[in-house]
Amino acid sequence: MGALLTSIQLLYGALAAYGCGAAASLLATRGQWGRLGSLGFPLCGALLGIAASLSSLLQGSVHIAGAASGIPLLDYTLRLDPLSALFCLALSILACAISIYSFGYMADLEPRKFAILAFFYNVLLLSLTLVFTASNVFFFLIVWEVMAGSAYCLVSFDHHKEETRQAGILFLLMSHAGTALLLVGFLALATATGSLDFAAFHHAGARLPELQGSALLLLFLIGFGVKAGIIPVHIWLPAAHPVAPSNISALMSGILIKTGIYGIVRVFFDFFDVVPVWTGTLVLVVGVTSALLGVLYALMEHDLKRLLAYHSIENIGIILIGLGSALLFQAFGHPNLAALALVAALYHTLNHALFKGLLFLGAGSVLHRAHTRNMEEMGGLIRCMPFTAFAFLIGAVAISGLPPLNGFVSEWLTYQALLAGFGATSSLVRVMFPVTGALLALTAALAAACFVKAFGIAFLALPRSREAAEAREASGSMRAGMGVLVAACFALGLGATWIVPLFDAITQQALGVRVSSALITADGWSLIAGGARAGAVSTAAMAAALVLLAPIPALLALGWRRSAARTVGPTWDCGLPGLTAANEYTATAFSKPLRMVFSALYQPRREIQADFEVSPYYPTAIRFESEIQPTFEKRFYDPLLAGILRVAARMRAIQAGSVHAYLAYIFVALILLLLFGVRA
Amino acid sequence: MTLPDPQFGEKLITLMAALVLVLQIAMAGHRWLVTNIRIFALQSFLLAAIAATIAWFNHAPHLYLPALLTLALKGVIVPRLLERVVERVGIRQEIEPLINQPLSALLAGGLTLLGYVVAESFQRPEGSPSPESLGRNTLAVAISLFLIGFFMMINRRKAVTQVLGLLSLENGLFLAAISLTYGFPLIVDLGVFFDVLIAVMVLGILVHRIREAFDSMDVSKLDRLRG
Amino acid sequence: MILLLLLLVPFAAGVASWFARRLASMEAINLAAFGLTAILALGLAAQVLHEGAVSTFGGILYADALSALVVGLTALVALLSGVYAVGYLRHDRSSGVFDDDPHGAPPEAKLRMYYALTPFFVAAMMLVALANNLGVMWVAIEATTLASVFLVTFYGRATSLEAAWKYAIIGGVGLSMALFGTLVTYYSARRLPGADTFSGLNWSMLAAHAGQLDKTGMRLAFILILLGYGTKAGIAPMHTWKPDAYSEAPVPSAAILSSAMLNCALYGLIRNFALADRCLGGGFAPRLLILFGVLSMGLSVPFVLVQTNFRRLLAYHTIDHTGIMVLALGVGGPIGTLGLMLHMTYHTIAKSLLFLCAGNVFQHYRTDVFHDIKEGVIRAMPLTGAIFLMATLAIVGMPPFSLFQSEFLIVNAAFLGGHTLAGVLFVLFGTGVFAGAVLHVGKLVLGPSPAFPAPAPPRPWRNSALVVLGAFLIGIAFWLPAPLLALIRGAAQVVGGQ
Amino acid sequence: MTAWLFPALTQMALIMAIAPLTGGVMKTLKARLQTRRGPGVLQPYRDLYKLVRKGMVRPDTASWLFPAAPYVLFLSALLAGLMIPMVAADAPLSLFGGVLAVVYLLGLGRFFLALGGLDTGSSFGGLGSSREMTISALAEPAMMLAIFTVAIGVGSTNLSVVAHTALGQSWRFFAPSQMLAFAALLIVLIAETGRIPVDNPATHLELTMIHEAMILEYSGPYLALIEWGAWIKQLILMTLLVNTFFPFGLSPGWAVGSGLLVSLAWYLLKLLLLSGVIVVIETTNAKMRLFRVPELLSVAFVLGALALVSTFLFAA
Repeated sequence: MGALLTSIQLLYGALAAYGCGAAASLLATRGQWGRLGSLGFPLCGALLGIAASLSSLLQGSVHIAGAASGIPLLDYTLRLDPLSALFCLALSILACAISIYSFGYMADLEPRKFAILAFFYNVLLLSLTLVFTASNVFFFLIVWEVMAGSAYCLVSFDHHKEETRQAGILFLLMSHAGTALLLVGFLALATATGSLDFAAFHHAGARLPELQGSALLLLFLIGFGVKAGIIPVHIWLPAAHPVAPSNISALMSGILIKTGIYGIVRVFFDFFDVVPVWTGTLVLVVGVTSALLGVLYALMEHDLKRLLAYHSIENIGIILIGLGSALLFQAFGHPNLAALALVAALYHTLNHALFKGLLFLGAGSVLHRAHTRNMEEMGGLIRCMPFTAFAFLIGAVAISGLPPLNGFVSEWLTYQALLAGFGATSSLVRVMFPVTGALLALTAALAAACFVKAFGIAFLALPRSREAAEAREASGSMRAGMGVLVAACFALGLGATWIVPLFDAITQQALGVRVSSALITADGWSLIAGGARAGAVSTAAMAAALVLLAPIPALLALGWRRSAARTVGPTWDCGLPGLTAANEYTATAFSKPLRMVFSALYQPRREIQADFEVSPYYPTAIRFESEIQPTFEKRFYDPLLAGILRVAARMRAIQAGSVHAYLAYIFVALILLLLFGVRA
Repeated sequence: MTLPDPQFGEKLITLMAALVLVLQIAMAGHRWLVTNIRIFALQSFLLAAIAATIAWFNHAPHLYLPALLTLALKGVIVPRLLERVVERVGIRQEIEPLINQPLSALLAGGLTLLGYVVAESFQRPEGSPSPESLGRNTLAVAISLFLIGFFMMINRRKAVTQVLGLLSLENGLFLAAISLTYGFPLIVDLGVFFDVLIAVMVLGILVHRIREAFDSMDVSKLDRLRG
Repeated sequence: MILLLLLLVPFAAGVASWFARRLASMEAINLAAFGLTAILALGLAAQVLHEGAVSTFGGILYADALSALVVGLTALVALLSGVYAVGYLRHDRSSGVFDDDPHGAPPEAKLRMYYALTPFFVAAMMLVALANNLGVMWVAIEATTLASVFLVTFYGRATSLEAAWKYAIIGGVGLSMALFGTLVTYYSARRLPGADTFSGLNWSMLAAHAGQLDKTGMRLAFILILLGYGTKAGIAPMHTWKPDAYSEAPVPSAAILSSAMLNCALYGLIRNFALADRCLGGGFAPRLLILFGVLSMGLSVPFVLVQTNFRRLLAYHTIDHTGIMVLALGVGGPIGTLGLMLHMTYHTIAKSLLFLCAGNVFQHYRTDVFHDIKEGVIRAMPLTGAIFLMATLAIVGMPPFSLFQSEFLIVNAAFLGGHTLAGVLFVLFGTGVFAGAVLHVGKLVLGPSPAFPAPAPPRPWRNSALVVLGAFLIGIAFWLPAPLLALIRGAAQVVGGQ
Repeated sequence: MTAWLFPALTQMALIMAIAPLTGGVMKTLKARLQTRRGPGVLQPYRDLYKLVRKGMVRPDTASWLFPAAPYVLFLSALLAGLMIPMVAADAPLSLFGGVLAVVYLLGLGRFFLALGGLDTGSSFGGLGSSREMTISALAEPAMMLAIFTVAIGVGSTNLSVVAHTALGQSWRFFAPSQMLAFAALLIVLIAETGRIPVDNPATHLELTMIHEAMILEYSGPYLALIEWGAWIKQLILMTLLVNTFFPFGLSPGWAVGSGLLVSLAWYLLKLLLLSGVIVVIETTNAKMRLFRVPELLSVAFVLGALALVSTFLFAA
């Protein structure tokens, strides 16, 4: 494919396809063809995007193209280099699956709403692709904001709900605040280099004075961190992702937050050569915090989509752990280790895009059929929606980092990087690596617990509501969409040794080293880290071994005596008549032990109210209420907002309506200027 | 006819300018509406006189027209209009200004000082009788007039007195115009006068309407539009 | 010749519709006049692009790229708000807004007042842009005030009287400062050849010999001009009349006030600044401008954040953007001035569009207070709602809309010019204004469907104006026509003096 | 091919054979310490035989996950067992994955078992799953710290490498870091294998069960698989402990001969000692309340952290 067309041409094709999709969706109100086009075009675009990014990654080539607006400084420059290509790849695979999924998901929308949704969906895809490929401050900021804007329109899609409107506004405001920081940072760089072109920024950070450089790094970290949803600037994420239509949530959680990661990588590894130690440390700390707090908050959720949203924060944290270590290795002069860490981070970026997309699509199917996001009203879905359940299970296994799926590979790489960190860095920093590793392990285990809860409560046992009982399996295209991602999860899990070489071009570009040869054993079956006597792992071999060993338990369980009676009986219900959904363990109950253990963080509030007739020991009805305190919102953001509004309200006294006062302002201004202006 | 002596003319003008300034301060201090209006009329007469003097002594015949216009407009017509409004309203005395007399007189003094400070910054002119020399002496007065008029507008509550302040402030402008540059090019002068006339009419109508709407002329009552 | 026609056509229209008998003929006269003006403006632009600056009557009227740009924008706004006004006032009349007039004046009288004053207003603005003589320019700007005072009092409410009074008094003081400034400019130009002739106050002449002007005089002059025309443009702290006037005037007039007349005031400021800067050099005038620009931006933030009334919200937006443009003028340099001109163009379109949208909302719900409107406007009025949201995002500098381009250029220029603090504050205040605007308008436009949906009456006149402006807004976001760009760059060069 | 096929098969056989035995031995030792006769060390085999031949009752609320869970548990445990050095320093499948793979494979089994517990719809299943996941999650960081300590000492997470290095420098156990790590891992072992004071494998008292509650609905062959899987897991963890910290007796390679038998003998001896230690702990402690368990695990975490710090504090 790359031979026939250059990757940039393919990229143009993809962009054009998205554009056509947007155009077509405006016609979607007029009958079926519009609908077909408005989702078919992005599908083609996604396929082209895959081709483009793959060819660029394999050739490790850099393509630059651009157009100039008539206005000086305002140019539209595109650059497809390996780093951009990787993110485009993630985007394109996801977009491919989501477009297929959307055929079924959006089928029963009324024409007008369909048109709006499809239009902004295409615009979002277009802007995302451009965000990853724009290579000029002006152009980048434009597509960056277009992305935010279209995402805002998509989040506010069901804007008759107050919750949705709030979430949309919150997202837009925080995102714009982040952009403001970016603007300042970029312009500072531009002033230093005298150009707005990213190409000119390459390693420009090194030439800045120490203090200014650090300030810029901080600006960029926060600015991009808002989009990535790092703690403590994450609060928009769990608000916005759940309320968006599920295919959009998948896109947002899968790839939109990755634009933040892209920005951080671009700035820290491309614009800045070697960053000071404190930066890497900060990134590492932020990563650990986000990972741990993210999963802890996820555990307390019983809104399925919010739970997934919090897991996005967790995974962003894991990615940042990789990036932080890479930065530290750079600072301590170990490019090879830095490459390892970078590969780990980027691999996890790719993985998270896939399995989080998968999970959101699964949640979407559930929401679509069972009409609820509240896990306490689901249950038993595995019977009526078997495929959705299977897909969700795969996603859950993958995101919990369990072998042999893709989540395990990237977490393993991250562990290897952290392990190497102890030896490679100096005094105090070195302790952070193992501790980070331990906390990462805790995070992973908690994630597993969380997804046992999510899958177990939502899909297993008895249905907890009528909708859940009557839910139907998702339509064919929705299943197909999920199927694509299931396949991708397997591919990236089992085919790890074929994926890792893809990152060579990136590490070459960012750090000047290629590590895949060092990471893959000669026979091409296992990944190894840290030379000959290193830890090795081979997901493919594991999978093979599991299959090979399968007959043993099978023989034990079934082969022994076929005649052994296998009956189906009621579950043990302590002798009470009949087991009902009311007997089941709820999501809240499931997470209770952890709520107790981490009560210092959650500060849970519970309220039990029992009404009884005879004696309190025989209650007729019990109302139990338990909620945890959203610490950041309560402790930081609410006071901040209140403060700003208070000040603003005070300042309105300026405009109190007295014409005398108004004249006095002018008078004072005049006198001051006369006194200081004329004599000056 | 004999050539008039510019030096004498300059002295004369400076004297009259000083008088104008005194009148302005008096107006700032005085509380009776009608008296204020009369003072304003007197001031305008003096300005017309100054204009005529300059025209005569400095061979600037095109200044006669502005002089006449001022005489007619600010000396006669406008005061008439205002007095009629005041009579219709039926209030003769300004209620307590925002800043009491002694203080406002003091401030007026201060503003005069500021006027001189500003005028000081202009370098000493070379060559005796010329717009420059005349300018240096009268510019200070003009600026002071301007500032004091401005101050009046802030200090007084009545709509009419605000108009009056605006007008006296424009008197300062006029003084500067005729003494600094012997006035604008003629058409501009005409335009300015035309505008002033319209402005006075517009403000007059507004005052009238306000009195009807709020049955008072106290502009400090106009504070419904906030924030 | 075009120059003269540009003045005469609207003026004549004003006179004609004053004496016109029937309402229909007034509307017709207005529309025809504004249409003709627009064509003339295009002609002027073409001429200026073709043969550079043109002037007539020995340089009384003079038009270079800057004038042509301002004239063009004024004509555009005049035409579209004129079209809008037809629908707007008819709706007012049919819904009996004029019936409860304190003086019992018949509706026709009011409408005649509108249709007569608006053309005069436009004519005055044309004169501002075309006058070469700074004194004449001042006269014209004063004339715009006088013509628009009674547009503010149009509805005759007590509040509109209050607004008009503040407008007139503050404007009067400001303009007398400007006149003083012009006077001192004239004084500082006394040594120039031909200073005592009529052309002694011609901008082109002064600009040519800016170096020989009296420095002290120009300094004093610029201070007075800045405060004077600044008052007219609504630079903080002289901005106080703006929200009142904008929220009381009938919406079409408010649209003109907030876009075209702002341009005229800035035009006056720009012309004088060019003189002062070329004469004084150094950082004196630019620093003042930057100071006031940042002050205006900062001052508008709290009022935008906690605003209850959407027409006042728009007014504070205008103050913010005035600040931006003044800052751009102060930052200067080829980039800064280019940004200024682009911003003036974009802002004119977006802001007038916003006012027209606000007008539709106001007439539909009969209130301009946010929390009185419980439902999502976009449900009741899809077109208006959508455009309102879009224009709001545009005005707060959200890409892809083109105000982002100009603001980007301006901030960039600020950074390049070493005014880093100003640039950072620009971004900070910009974010604040963004927050306020999006918060309020987002809540206004989006929301639940009306409780009992009433089919909104068709608004052919009003919506056509909306659609045209909206199309403009989207169009220029992606493609700025070459001639327009050339004109804008020409205007920027006029300021820069290349 | 045969190069790793023989070791793999041998080790697989050994694991499957020894795992129940360890369980039986511990039961017996415990009984003796409590001056009971106890069921005898071969009881687990009898149980397995009995269970496998029994029919099974499957709850009507359960889905396909319920039967799937035992397989996954057993398989993952078995595979993990092939990745650790047992009698020879070279683990048969050491290239398939190191200690991390082992930990995560056990995690995989736990994940599915917990789902199986939830699948029954009984509140016991949910209770068991919830507690199991909680405790294992809290045990994780301590385990990882201890592993890191070992791995840092060696510079690899590959267990064979670890074992070889350990063989090279015997008595390194007396390095404080190693002792602390050992202690931490011991606590983790107790928590992970659900023994007193964390959980009581013998109880069926509803409110105190953890592991048993989770598998309450399993019967017949499935129960057999689960029990066997659990024993294998226990064996794996114990083997990790003994072979990492007391490597003596490990034969370097799989050269067939008496060497292997000797090292097997060594291995069994070490296992016996370790089970003795565990049993002593079990009998001398009382089961603690669920919400006291985190404190115990935090102790383990602190131990792990100390171990880590001491690696470079006391590094020569």
